[in-house]
Amino acid sequence: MAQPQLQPRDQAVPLKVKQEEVVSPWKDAWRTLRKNKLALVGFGIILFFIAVAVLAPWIAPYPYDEGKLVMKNKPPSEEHWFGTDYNGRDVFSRVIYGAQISLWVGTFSVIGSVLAGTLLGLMAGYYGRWIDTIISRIFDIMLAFPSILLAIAVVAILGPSLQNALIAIAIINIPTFGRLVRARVLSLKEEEFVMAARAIGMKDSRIIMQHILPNSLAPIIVTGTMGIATAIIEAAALGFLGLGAQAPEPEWGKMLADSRQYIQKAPWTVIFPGLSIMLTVLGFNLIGDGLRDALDPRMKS
Amino acid sequence: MAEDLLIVKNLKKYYPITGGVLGGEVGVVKAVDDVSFTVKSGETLGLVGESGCGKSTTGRSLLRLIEPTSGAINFDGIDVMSLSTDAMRKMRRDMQIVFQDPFASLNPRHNIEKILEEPLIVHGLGSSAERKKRVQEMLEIVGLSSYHASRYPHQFSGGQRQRIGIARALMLKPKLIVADEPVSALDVSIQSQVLNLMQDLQREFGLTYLFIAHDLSVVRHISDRVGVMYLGRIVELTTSSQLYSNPLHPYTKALLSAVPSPDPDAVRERVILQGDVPSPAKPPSGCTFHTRCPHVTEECRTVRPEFMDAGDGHFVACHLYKS
Amino acid sequence: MSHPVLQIENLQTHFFTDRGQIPAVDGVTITVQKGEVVGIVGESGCGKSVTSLSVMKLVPNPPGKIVGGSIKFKGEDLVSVDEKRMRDIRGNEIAMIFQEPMTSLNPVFTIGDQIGESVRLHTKASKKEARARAIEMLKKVGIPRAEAIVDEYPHQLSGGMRQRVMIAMAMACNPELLIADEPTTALDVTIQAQILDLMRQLNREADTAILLITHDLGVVAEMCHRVVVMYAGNVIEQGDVRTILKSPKHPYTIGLLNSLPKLEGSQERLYSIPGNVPIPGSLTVGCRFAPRCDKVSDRCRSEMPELKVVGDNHLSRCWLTE
Amino acid sequence: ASTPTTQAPAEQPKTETPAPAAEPAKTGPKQLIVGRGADTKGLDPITQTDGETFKVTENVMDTLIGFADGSTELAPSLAEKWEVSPDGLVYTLTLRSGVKFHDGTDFNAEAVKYNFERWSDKSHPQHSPEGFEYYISQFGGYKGDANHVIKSVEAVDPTTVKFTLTRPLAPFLANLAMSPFAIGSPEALKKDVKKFNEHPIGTGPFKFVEWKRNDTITLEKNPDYWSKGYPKLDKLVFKVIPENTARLTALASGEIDLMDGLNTDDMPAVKDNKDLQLFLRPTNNIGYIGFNVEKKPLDNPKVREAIAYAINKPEIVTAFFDGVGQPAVNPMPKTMWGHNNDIKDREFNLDKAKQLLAEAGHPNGFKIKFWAMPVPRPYMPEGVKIAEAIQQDLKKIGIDAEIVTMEWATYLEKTRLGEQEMFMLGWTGDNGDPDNFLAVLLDKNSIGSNNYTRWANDEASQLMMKAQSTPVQAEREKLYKQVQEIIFKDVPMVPLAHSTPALAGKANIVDYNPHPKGTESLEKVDFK
Amino acid sequence: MALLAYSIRRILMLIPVLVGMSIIVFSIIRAIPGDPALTILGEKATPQAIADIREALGLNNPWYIQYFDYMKNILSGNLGESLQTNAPISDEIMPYLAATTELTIVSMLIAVFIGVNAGILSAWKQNSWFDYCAMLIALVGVSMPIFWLGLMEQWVFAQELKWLPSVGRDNSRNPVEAITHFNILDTMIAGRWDQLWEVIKHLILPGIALGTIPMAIIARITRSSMLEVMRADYVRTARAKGLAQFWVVYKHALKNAMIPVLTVIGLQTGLLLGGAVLTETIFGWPGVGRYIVTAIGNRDYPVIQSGILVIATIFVLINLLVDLLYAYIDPRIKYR
Ligand SMILES: Nc1ncnc2c1ncn2[C@@H]1O[C@H](COP(=O)(O)OP(=O)(O)OP(=O)(O)O)[C@@H](O)[C@H]1O
Ligand SMILES: Nc1ncnc2c1ncn2[C@@H]1O[C@H](COP(=O)(O)OP(=O)(O)OP(=O)(O)O)[C@@H](O)[C@H]1O
Ligand SMILES: [Mg+2]
Ligand SMILES: [Mg+2]
Repeated sequence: MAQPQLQPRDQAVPLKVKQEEVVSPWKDAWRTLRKNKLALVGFGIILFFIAVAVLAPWIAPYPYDEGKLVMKNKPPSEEHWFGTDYNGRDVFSRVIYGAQISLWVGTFSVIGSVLAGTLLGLMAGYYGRWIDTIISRIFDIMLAFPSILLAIAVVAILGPSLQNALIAIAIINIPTFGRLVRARVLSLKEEEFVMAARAIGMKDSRIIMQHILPNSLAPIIVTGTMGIATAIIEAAALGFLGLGAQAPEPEWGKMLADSRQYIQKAPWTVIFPGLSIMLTVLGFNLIGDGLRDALDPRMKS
Repeated sequence: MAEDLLIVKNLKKYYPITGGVLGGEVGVVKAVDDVSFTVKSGETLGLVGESGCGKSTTGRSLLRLIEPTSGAINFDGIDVMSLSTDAMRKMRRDMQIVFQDPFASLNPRHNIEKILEEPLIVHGLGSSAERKKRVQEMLEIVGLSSYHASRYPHQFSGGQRQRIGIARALMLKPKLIVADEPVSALDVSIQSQVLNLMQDLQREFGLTYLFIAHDLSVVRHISDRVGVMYLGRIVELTTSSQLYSNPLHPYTKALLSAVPSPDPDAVRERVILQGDVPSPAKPPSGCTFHTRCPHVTEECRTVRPEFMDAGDGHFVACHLYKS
Repeated sequence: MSHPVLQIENLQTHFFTDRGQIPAVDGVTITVQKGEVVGIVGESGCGKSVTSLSVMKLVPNPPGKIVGGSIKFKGEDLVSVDEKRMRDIRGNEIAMIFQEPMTSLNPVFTIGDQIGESVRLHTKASKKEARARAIEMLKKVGIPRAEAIVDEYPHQLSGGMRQRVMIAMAMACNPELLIADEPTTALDVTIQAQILDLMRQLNREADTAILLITHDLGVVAEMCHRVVVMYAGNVIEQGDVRTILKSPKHPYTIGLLNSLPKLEGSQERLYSIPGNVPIPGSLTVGCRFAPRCDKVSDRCRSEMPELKVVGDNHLSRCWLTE
Repeated sequence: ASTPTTQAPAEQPKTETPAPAAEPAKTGPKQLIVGRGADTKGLDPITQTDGETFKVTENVMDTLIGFADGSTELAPSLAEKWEVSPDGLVYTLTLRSGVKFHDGTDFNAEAVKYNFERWSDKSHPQHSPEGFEYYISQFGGYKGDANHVIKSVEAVDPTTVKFTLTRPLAPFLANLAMSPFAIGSPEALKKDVKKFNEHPIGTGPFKFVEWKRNDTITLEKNPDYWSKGYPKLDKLVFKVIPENTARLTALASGEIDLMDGLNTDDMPAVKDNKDLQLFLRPTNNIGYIGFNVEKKPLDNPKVREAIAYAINKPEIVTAFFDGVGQPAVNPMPKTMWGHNNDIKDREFNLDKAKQLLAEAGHPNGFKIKFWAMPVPRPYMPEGVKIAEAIQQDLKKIGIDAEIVTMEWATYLEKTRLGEQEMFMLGWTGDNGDPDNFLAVLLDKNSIGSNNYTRWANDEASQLMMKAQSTPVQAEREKLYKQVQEIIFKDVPMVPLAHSTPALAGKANIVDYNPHPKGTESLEKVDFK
Repeated sequence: MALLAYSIRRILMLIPVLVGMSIIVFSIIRAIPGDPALTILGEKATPQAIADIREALGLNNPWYIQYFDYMKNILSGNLGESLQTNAPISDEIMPYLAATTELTIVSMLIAVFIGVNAGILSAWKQNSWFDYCAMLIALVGVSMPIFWLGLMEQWVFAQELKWLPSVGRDNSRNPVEAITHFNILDTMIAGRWDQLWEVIKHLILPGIALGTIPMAIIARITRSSMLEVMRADYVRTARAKGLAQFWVVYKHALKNAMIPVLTVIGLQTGLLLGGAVLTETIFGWPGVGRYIVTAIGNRDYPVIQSGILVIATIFVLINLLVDLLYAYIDPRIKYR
């Protein structure tokens, strides 16, 4: 039913011949990210630690839980690059195995907080009213506690162990993500494309899945990355207080705590685990920074 | 083309203002305050007014994207206000909306194909292949190419995005399209492209438009009839030629005279209104325009003028034209 | 016509971004005489704002940089003066108002502070004198209750009022040149009429030259003595307002005028210029308008035309006008 | 008394001694500042069980019978001499005359009677609703309880008190010497028993002056003290500095004069510092690895013995007790009478351990939970680290020990309830009697209180019961040696070490004799 | 007045939060295994004694009865008594609170002063050498495990170099007479300048350890906030007036940029107040964080409850204060 008077429409076809390639927002972000040197350094650090964690059984020269008491607190040497600890164990090997623990706890606690936080945030933000009031109040209450105290309390209930530290960290970080998602949902709800989705008769559930969630993902990813960094520090802090990993697990924070009394006699037992924590956390923070710059809609023209 | 597709009666939308110690409701913003009009099948009804006068609120209330406070909306013989949420969703197949900001109204994370396909999926229309085909066709219809389908909104210019917005509205073959300032964000040369497209589509698909804009020349160009809004109310409603050649309401007159003309020879009487538009949270008593009206009388301050026919379907709400 | 306040000659302001060098302004020539109102029109992104910011030397640097041409203000080339001298000129001899009255005033300082700051900066006025001057200026731009408003914050005012404040601030030091970058675009028509009226009045009373940037040809017709039409970083046509609006020579100007829906016009189809507004820097050879021009020839695609005199006080950049 | 029962589950930063700061010139009154890890909880000693309390109260209040300096030999105190009837049921004490309480009232037999009535009679107006823990445990309960051992306390004349018991109780005199049974002023107690807990009044060498909670407790010289020439000091201050390292830093910089809780790692530094001197408290404790004999496979003595063979005592003691501890063989201090020196300890022998495991039916070992102490104690300074070291060796004989820790109170509660499998704990003696170790730790009647191994050996229990009611020490000694043999053979626990807690003080402190029971009065301490 | 109404409303809104918190604290600590009776009595407790003490402490009542009893006390201004020391918590907590507050304030002052200025300079000289260094340091700062930093500081400055004391608040040979429990104030009131110097020396290491993270965060926030503000139209307006860059930055931009910075400062101050547990542990600082953690170890229910409630109340009050401060800085704030 083409009609001749419709001809002017063709005018809109761009005259540019060179065909522009399809760039999805994610791809676009990835490109920006690749140009960010610091973020790449961050990726480098994290990939390094992941590799170390995965390859630990092959690269660690000694088992992490066996040492000779006679070899107690020996300084770095050819056999023991990072020296030995109070039980005569190889610090280097323990630091290597420690990477497994920190990455595991950091990642999975954040996944937990993100899942729970997103669900609660979505409910609060999208349905509003009393659901919002209840959820927001709970977040307020949780945030009014100093988070480390809350974590200590949770671990105290569950009993000190790595797994429980993970759960505690996941719990205390729920409000962070919940609030983020809620705020995001509230602003997205007012966006015209959500209005447009409603205008074509879309159901709430589909709007949430297709429009709200994908558009909340970027900040969640950024905060999540930074959250891993925080979670690693929190796990180390719990380990430091004796509430996280248990002996002989080579958790970095616990290694610090166990060796702190030897700091003058055997500083290597304190320096290396601490440096490892800092580097890993720095890595995630660098990536987080880079992601924020890459994903921040305000940066886009 | 005589039957009324849309009949709106006494539409009101009040937004609550909260505040005070307990955060309770301390007042209302009368965004739309008792608006009535009809849109005939196949025509374009224009709605003009300055920013904040309630144009968008009116448009969105019609689709119940905003839940109206009160009033009656009859669309194609159906009482829209009484529909359940679910029935309303289905109803929206027949009434669509095009937004002002072509970027904000497209999900930046979906590509064009997905955006255009979505209405069909939502209403369970066609198989996947059929839907893809429809998308291709629709892209051609609005003057884009099928190879655009896989691109994302940020890869388009403003005019192209608005074409996509229009295409999405057309996917369900609606009867009525509410166009909420579809060209305000566009450059002049692009604006004319979109206006032409909309006119072509109307002819092709027999569409009915409610065309919202603040640019009087645009409204004049595209509309059959025009309503002028001021502070939540329609103050004048008539055919576009009548409105421009013989405006009755003092506000319409001022508005028309304020539009700068690119013709250096045009000699027009200038009415420069004093002051600003009052806040819809505290609308003036009586005729809401009385604070700025050059012809204000005592009656204007106290009595709200009726919106009535001054002859020939030329409706006006002003005490000057009491029969 | 002997005292040009401002002479912009072949100005080139480029942005150096990671996507390459963007010639946002690429060969702009404009002259503003004393007391004259010159309009710059053009579609969004054509370089109007960058041109005006270049005059103020306020182009964000990095990434922006004036890479060529000269800007003579009363004979002094602003491109080469130092920052200190520029500070003396800004707000004092050349003042500027911006498009967004909503965001152009600092939300955390009172109106009086902000106007007074300008006064105190360029005169030796005391705080009290500055305040008095601020009130005086507010009254001049038609703000009621000036004595009270002076102590209020920007958010307490409406858009139109804020734009008046901006104008008051700009005029406080009696500048010789006022650059107004789309001063009414964000305002409603009835308010726009008020502001334009005010500006006309100021131009007449203070004999301040105005460089008025807009994309609305109607505003140009009502305000300006002369018009400069820009397209993609270039000036493509320039002349008296009557000449440009009544008998334009450049196909773009012609197209632009034709695509305007007329208030008193018919329901006829509008003319429309095909294609899109180009992204600056996307075309490097030939006439920038060539891809959208309906009178395009091969020459247009390969060679950039010069800005040539085509009539009395009328310049155009098109091969057709040869 | 023993170690403090609660202490922040604190980490203990340890450092070498920082350089000594210039010592403030000592002029005027002689003042001794004692740094310690935690504050006193209350100053009415009968209500308390914790060492931090007795550290202070022993200086303010005297007991009827005392201990000789630095040993658990009994010595006269408020009672100048005593007699026991041959059947061991009547004890007659002759009190010192002319002694006055700090409030000026007289100390006499009535005062003693009053104190015992207050302690033993639940209906006594000054009895505390929270109870007197030590009274119950040392004297078998309150008046009217089946096991209550004191039938009567009589004030025969002002300087004579007669105790009549329901049955012989061998450690009776040693019990009277325990710090909680210090005699307080009846007048002060009657006036305000609550206030007494804040402001104790006794007959001791120092008078109470001031208590700033969690900071300092100040005492001043009692010029009228019955022991002529004492105390030497004019002022005695107890100052709380929770961290061991911090305390040492404070000592080195001259902020305090004496401190307890010296980390073993810091000992060499103290020795090397000529401004400081090291004090070792005679050992009176045992740290042990226990087995919950009710849990499989620990119910099998062979398995327990196998583990005993797999614990490298000498190395652990060297590594963690660093010269201030000695490997333990029996669950009581070597220095105490009754210790069986004939028992030869098992040597560290993994092959033997493996063989025993195989005999017990576990040739490939097993998995087990090993509970490690979360807090440092004198008898177990680094619970978890020691556990880790043991774990390493157990792994070699196929036993996969998972180290479990929890917060201290929970640890105590759960081990008391018998939830543990293999665990570690210890004990510090309250008086100089073997009964206070063997019966407390391993008598079947102590299951549910301090017998955490839940080892119920009838033969051993009978022997202990007999020893408790035999007044003749030589006979008791024999019985206890027999008990130790049974224990050694059946291995309900592996005694790990006896430690000598280390203290540090300024070099010019003289006549300070740390007492094995953990606390002492400082009347004799002086500056050079 | 809108501000007053808003303040009152904010304070009223605190009530459900505080009640919610108290309920949570109450149920949490009772869910923690471990018996306060046992912690009081220790490893030598007899079952009889445990039962007696539980009865005396009212621990045999159901928790909600205990809760109501407790709340009744709180409402009559009584924070309860410590199970461990039997002393009134309201008296006992003051020195701890003062110690923590003093440390927090000092850390925060260091953090704000350095953080804000570094952030401003970084933004001003964006992409300069200074900017890169400052931001790298800040990034390392936020990545620093505070307990490790504290240990390292102690090792280097107290133990190896012996420049500064490693633990405590004052010199106990020369103790500060408590008046307000704020040592700096007390020494000044008493005119003991020698002691003041001691007190300051004791504050340096923990102050830096505690202040590092907020400093880094504040520097980063200030920088990004400044960058955003510097792009704002009104900054361009200010420059168009001929204002020198220094004044543009420190007058026009800073005041606007401070709004998000203020939020962070408030939030961090609150966090420091309660979260100083680690620093206090390392530096033997007799603060409220340690007080509460020790109480958790002792199952000293009243102390845990009241301690956390006090901290949380201060925390919310600080945030309220920050909100009210906005009004001072930003006249646009609508109190809704
Ligand atoms: N969600 C809301 N809550 C409160 N007030 C609102 C809300 N949405 C709109 N308003 C108010 O209702 C009035 C009408 O708004 P509306 O968006 O309909 O105006 P408009 O004519 O479309 O203006 P514009 O030309 O700016 O789009 C305005 O004064 C606005 O402030
Ligand atoms: N900071 C910048 N960085 C990079 N490119 C810039 C920057 N500012 C402006 N440009 C480029 O300069 C071109 C001209 O911009 P300018 O603001 O002068 O347009 P304009 O004519 O004022 O448009 P409008 O009508 O939208 O205000 C734009 O297309 C943009 O790409
Ligand atoms: Mg609108
Ligand atoms: Mg512009």
